Amino acid sequence: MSNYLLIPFLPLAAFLINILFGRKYLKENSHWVSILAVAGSWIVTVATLFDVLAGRVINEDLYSWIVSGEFKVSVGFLIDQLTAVMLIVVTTCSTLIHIYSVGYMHGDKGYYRFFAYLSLFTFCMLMLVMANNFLQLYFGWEGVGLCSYFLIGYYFDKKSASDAGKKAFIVNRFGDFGFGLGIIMIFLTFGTIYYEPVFSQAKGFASQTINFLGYDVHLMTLIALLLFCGSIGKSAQMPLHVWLPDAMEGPTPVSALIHAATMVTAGVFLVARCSPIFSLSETALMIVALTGAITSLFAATIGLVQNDIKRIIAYSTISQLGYMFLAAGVGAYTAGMFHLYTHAFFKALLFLCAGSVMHAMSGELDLQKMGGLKKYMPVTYWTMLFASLSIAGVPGFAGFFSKDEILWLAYSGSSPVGKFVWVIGTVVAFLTAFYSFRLIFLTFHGKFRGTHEQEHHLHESPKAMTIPLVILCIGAVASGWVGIPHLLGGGAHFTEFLKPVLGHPEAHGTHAEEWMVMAISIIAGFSGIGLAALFYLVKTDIPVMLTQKFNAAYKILWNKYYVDELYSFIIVRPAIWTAKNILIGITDARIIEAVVNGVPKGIGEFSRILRKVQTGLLQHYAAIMALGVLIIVAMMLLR
Amino acid sequence: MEQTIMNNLGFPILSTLIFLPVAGAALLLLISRSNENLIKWFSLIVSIAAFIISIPLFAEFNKSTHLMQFTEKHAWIPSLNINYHLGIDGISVLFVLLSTLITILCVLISWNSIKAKTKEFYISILIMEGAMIGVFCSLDFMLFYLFWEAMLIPMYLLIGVWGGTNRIYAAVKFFLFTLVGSVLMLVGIIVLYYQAGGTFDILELTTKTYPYKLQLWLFWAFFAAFAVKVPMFPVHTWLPDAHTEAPTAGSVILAAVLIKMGAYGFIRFSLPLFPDASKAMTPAMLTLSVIAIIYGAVICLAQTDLKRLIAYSSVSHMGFVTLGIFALNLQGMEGGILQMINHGVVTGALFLSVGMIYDRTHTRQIADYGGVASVMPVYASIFMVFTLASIGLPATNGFIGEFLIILGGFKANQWAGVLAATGIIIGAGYMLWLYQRVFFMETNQKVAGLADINLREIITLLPMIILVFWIGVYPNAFLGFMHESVKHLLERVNSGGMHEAGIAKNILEIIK
Amino acid sequence: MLPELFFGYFAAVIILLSVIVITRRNPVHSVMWMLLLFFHIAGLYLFLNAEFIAAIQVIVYAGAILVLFLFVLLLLNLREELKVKRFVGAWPAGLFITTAILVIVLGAVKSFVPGPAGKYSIEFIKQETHTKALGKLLYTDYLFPFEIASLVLLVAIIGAIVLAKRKTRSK
Amino acid sequence: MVPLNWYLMLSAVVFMIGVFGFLTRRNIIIMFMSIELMLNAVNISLVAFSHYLQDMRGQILVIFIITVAAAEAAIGLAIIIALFRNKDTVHVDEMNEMKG
Repeated sequence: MSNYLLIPFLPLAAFLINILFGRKYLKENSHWVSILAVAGSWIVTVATLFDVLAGRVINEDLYSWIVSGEFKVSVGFLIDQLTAVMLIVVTTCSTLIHIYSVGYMHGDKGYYRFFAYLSLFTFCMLMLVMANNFLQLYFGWEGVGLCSYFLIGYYFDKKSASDAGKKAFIVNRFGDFGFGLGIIMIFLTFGTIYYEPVFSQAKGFASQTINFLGYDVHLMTLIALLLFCGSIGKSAQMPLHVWLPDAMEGPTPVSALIHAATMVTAGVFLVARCSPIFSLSETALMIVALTGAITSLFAATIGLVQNDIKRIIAYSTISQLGYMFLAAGVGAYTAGMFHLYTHAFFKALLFLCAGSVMHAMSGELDLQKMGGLKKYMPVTYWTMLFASLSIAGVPGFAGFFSKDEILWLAYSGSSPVGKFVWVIGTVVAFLTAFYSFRLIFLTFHGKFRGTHEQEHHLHESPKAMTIPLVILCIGAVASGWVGIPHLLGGGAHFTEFLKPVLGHPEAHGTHAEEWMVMAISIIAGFSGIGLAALFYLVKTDIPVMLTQKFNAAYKILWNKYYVDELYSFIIVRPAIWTAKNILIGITDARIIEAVVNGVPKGIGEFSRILRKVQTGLLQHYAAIMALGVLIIVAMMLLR
Repeated sequence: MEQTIMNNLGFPILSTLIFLPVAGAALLLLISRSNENLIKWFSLIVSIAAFIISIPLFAEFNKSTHLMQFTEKHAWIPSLNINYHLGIDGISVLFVLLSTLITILCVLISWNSIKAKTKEFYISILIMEGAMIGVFCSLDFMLFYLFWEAMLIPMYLLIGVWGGTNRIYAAVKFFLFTLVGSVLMLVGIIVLYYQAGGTFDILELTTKTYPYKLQLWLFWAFFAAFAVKVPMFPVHTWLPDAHTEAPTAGSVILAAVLIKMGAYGFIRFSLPLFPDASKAMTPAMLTLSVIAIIYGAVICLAQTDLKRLIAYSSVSHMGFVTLGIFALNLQGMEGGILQMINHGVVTGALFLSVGMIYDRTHTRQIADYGGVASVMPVYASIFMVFTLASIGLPATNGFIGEFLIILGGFKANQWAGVLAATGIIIGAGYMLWLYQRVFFMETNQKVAGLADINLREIITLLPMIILVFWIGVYPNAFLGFMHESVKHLLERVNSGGMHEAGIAKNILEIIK
Repeated sequence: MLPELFFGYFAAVIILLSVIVITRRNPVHSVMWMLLLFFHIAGLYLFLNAEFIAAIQVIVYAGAILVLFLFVLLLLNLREELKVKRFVGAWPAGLFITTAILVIVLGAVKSFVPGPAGKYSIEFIKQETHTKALGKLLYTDYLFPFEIASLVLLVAIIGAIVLAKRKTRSK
Repeated sequence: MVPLNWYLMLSAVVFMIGVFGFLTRRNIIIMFMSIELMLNAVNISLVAFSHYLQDMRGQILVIFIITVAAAEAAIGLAIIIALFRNKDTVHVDEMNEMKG
């Protein structure tokens, strides 16, 4: 039963083959290697899933990675229910997006490179979710970050793309800084960084406090929050969300795979994986919940006014990720994972549809230049519509079940901020429905607003692209059906499946309340859709009027709350300024170099005086020598 | 007197390693200077032969002991009790291997770029190799000092003769900085000689105890020599100049081996000779290390010169090394030693890579580049590997070293660990920015049409790529050498004081 | 009385000739006077029972070295030499220093006490002959320095040739 | 019997005359001769010592001194020729290449 090793290593092999031989030999055929590898992974994953369903959990070490005294860590794999869910999500999305890319990236000069990176990403992501210790998790964590960097900056000759890639990497580094320290704290606390012993011992430290940098803090809170730093970075939560919208510079399949379905959800996965630690700290959970809630609201509001089709979806992703953290923060890890799982399908689908639209529009991203595409690209339209219905939480679609479960558990759970985040969550559900349908209406309905040339060029995308759309669409509609709550007569299988790993919070509410929460969220969703229809289908002058009336608010939203500018002002520019003016200009040049050059200069001055003695005349030297002899002889004799 | 494990390979391997290159240099003298190809091939063969001879060190090394191995001992100046005493342990063995490897690469990288005084150049490189290996193998202080100073001369010539425009200034600065430091060390060595009753034997000296006051004085005397070499924060300014002006091979040797000697000196001499002083000075050393890490990293953000940027990044990375060493715990120390190897590999490789493109464009200004990835895809990929290793991405060697160092540093002092970790963030910043400015964006006119790197250049870089991943994926192959020696060293340092044996079962015990 | 007179003659002539040698305007004259001086020194050696030394004094110094000096003088232009100043401006200072040292040394010589005598008494040398005694010693105990001396001469020959050779410009 | 001190005094006087000549003459060849004079002064005292102490070592030393003097004369004169060729002068006060 070690064929699970194929899951990560098939994509790795594909990466190596493509990067070594792709440029010269494979060229236009590179995708075969990658697709076969990822599909192979998917097949093994499905087989593994059945094993896990049958109750077989794998936890083995492959080989010893680092040994230094007490610090021992291996490359090892843990496949339990949580991992199985992630594996399914990752390999399914990855396979479909690989296939989609064949159509989307057709004719690109870096074709082999693109598939190599995608495979490498898949490998890293799989290593991340399959790790059985924190350091290997960290390996996968950084690895996916690297692939994200490569793929965002895929069009590296564009400055904005390479800027965005760099930004993503560095912003993530800020999060990883905390994550790394968290791992160190775990090691110093437990003496090991394997999940199993750490989680089983965690309870024993529940009430410990330690001195951290001079402050006495609750140990588990500290560890949980340090780990959460990593999640904030990777899952683009406030205040480290700035990289994700820029990451849309990458090719659209990348946005779908990395920046929607898989990598960005790693943060949620981390919190879920470490739930035994998080559960021991009410403070940490509260911070997770509030961060998630605030981020989701914040991103949703920005999403309302943007015009770039991909950026809207990106803000929607941030917002939905906030939702997942919100769930984790109120203790509903299973609900968070459920949302992660359904979100992967509908959000990937949204991105791929956007990619399809871009493909038709020759790379145009501005919503204001689209419109009426429905008749040109029906497959894209219908699939995107279903994805939007799903994200808006329309009953029956996948998004509805996961969102509803989150809201219900937030409302009914024991978290002190539960009710508050429930309110925010409901508002966000409304906003989400609004901006999602704003996008649909502006893109597919009404009249075409682009140039004549663009209109002439409009067409449905090739089969390689539409087939994955359809498959994902099925997922976006039906993936939620595995988690239909008991209230609606379902079996909540998803929750049951994950219960052994994540547990499940007690809901303290009546059926009536549950109905009420569900009704409110449905109303929020429908009113969002309705309002969008009103604004963008019926009375199209309202948005313009509102923009003028609330110009200040609009400006703030349009400029994304000026967070980028703020960071540039307080971090980037001061750092470079300090380097230039203080470190090079003053410390190095004026202080250290002054001493360094000053000493020889002083010696030089002294010798300039002294060298006057050297006349260069032979007889002067001889005379001085004779004088010396005279003095010595005289001293010896007259002593 | 400590016992050692005699060399049982049938031939004096360490002496061979030291004197083979020197003999090669002597034979080079006989080759006509017009026959450049013969000179190059001969140097290449000599350096490869030295590397092959050094392989038994890797294969036959006994990892289960901290004792000196492959030792040779002959009386040299009996009247002063100076011996020709060589040997290596788990701390030095990797550096010997690194030195022999780096020399091959230096010969290869200089193949076409050194056009004037070819013969003298290769003679310098080979003599350099012998002296470097000598430093790592010496077990007698006088012998050590001899090699230590002998190393200076070829390096001085490499910078001063084959360097860039401002080479004389850089060479003199390099020479004076290091000389001032090592002269103080010489005084320290002589004081030790008298204090210990007339012996220069390092193994013997490290088993004795010295009065605390004396330890403090000697610690600072040795510090002067080693800190300059490392280079630690306030005495680092020679490094950017030397690196910038040196020819590629010079930069590579400087980065890969020469500046390791400082850190090696701390481990081999300062810690075991002056354990109490070292422990007392730990806060100062950690502070200087952290300053070096952050200072070196931040200053990189403002560099406009490729080589200068990498030079300053060396300051930052070597800050990690000294941090690891003075964390005085197993993880920190092993991380520190591994990071020395890593830095040698990565920074060496970066200088090799920069040298390759410099040969094509003859400019070091970052602003003159841009879009190189479109023109030289293979080169860009390889450079990316080293960039990633430099910023410590997992699965590359940089990660293993930095992680262990931060772990050890954090254990020793939380602030040190946390601040050092910020260095990694800034490190990602300047390296990726550098990469972006050189390789990404629109192709600069000055680099348009450059030929991608050729087979010789790929072969030059290949060992480094292999090492980057080998250490990154299976570091135990290298960490395994160190365990016993480091453990023994830490026992020596911590004997009497805090004991290392129960390494942090629980952080609470340590902190409270 | 006779030995003292004999010594007195040689000493007086040697000092006088020395002064003459260093004061001549024409170097050729100096060399000539020096020749005479060397003969007198050789005479003094004979007086000290050192025939072999006396012989090489005449052969090497007078015969070889001074001839070399003459050769060199012939290569140089000496016309002007006769018209310019002989001494540097500060010659009184030189005179002062040398006289002062001389006075002190002469004062010190009085208190000189010779050490114990060795085995090479006059009788011994008479029996052995001077040259043989010297040669035995030179080729046994002092063989190594002797060989080094030969090396020094070799180096001197090469050095002299290299230094005096006119630089031929290649091409 | 002539006392040893007389020889020593003679030697000292000749030596000092040599020193005087070396210090004050401008012509480098005369300076060279002054050096020969000094060497001879030393030789006188060495031979005298050898005689009075009945020890051959003094004379051995004289032989070496003569050897070195010959070598020195050869090299020195060669230098003079080279110098004259380059500087066209034999006057030392006209050469101050080593002026600091």
